[in-house]
Amino acid sequence: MVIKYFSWIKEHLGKSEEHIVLPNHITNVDQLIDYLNQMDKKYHLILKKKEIIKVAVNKTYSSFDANISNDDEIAFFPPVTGG
Amino acid sequence: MVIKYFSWIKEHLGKSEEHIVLPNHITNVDQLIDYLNQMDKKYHLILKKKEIIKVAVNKTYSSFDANISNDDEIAFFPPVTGG
Amino acid sequence: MNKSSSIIKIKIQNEDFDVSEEIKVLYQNNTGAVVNFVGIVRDYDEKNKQIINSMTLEHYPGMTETEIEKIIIESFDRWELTGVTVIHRIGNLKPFDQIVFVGVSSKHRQNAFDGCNFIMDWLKTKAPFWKFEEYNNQKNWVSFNESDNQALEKWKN
Amino acid sequence: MNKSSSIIKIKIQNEDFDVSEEIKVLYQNNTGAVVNFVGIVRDYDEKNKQIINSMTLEHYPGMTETEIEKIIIESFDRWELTGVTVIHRIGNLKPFDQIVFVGVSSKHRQNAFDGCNFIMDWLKTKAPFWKFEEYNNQKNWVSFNESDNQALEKWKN
Repeated sequence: MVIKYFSWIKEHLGKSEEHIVLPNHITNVDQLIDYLNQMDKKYHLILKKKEIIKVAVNKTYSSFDANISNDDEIAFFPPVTGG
Repeated sequence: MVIKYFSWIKEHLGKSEEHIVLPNHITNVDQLIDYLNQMDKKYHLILKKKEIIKVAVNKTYSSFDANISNDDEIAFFPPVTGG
Repeated sequence: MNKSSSIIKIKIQNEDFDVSEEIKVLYQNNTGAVVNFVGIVRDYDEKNKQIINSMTLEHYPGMTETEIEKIIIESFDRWELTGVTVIHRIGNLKPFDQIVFVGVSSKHRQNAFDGCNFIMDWLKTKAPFWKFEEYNNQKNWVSFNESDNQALEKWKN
Repeated sequence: MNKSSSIIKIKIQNEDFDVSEEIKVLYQNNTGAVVNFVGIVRDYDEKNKQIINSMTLEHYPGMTETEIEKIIIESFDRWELTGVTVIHRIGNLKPFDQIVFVGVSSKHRQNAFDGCNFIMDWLKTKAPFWKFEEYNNQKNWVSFNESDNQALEKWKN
């Protein structure tokens, strides 16, 4: 699985992208965040700012309870500020 | 007094502008139109199309009962179609 | 920051205009958004079902500029704008030629959208321009479109 | 008259764009009106009261184009449009640089105004771009503006 981070999430984590092998028991985005938090508390930022952080699954806006699999590309990013 | 005509009014009358000396008893636009009609029935067009024709006195939209004097510039024109 | 004064530019001309150049005039302090409208000569008259060869625009010199200025001043009263440019061509034009440019700049985009839309609606109903279209052997004065009067309704408050 | 097919153009690029060239792409059969929006880099951050030295935009390649395409398709569903072009720059920009171009053409001007306004409002809330401003020794990620969410209300029907 590819996970991408943008803007200040990327800067906080110190990486724009990582590749992980998704354990079988992780089936949605919320579980993925918990899993990441267990590895490194830097990911607490995503939980802490969950009210505003957006998630995309395969480049489409998704909810945090969306089902995911090891073939998916997940992205976490702040509200957009283009234009 | 200068009187200006635009668009199809100009074409119908065969002139874009004329200079007349306004008789003393003519004090508003309606009276001016009657006066012109007495001289030449070509001006009937202005009466006939009065519902849509616009009048300007000194380059400002005016009503047909607006007071006018010999120093004024009067214009008759159809609804505008620019832009 | 010194707040620069507002830009107002009105031109009635035979020549074409360059949109890139015109909008750059509007890039100044406190501006973040520029909205502009460009009207172009249609290639087909739907009402009369005719291919248009050319179009000719005449106007009332002096009154045109004054009426456009009134509309622009009204737009500055209604919205916080930083600049407005109106350029209207006259004379003979061909299909796809540019006829009119209305460019409006503002700090915030909705003001620029509304100001530009407002100016176009009023220009269509108040600025003394008249145009005729030329078909093969015909000349047809374009008639006023009642929908342009209806368009003004949205600015009544 | 053969009705030509609609133009849709989406570009994400570092380079500047030329508005005159871009709007000319939209001059085609059945078009009478082109409305376009240009966003430019501000020279002053009002919230933090800082003169802006530069601004940097990043985006999510692939998702950006898809989201913009969805917005454009929605605009064609809502209004009778003949063409839409969206160009958004990324990378480092200076005050008064052009950031974004949204050009919309239509037979009738109100459709072009509404289509352009709609696309900008949705782009502001959905297209995955993020920008930070640089002051003298600071870097500040611009935060989302709640008024951009409110702007969407006018498109609910």
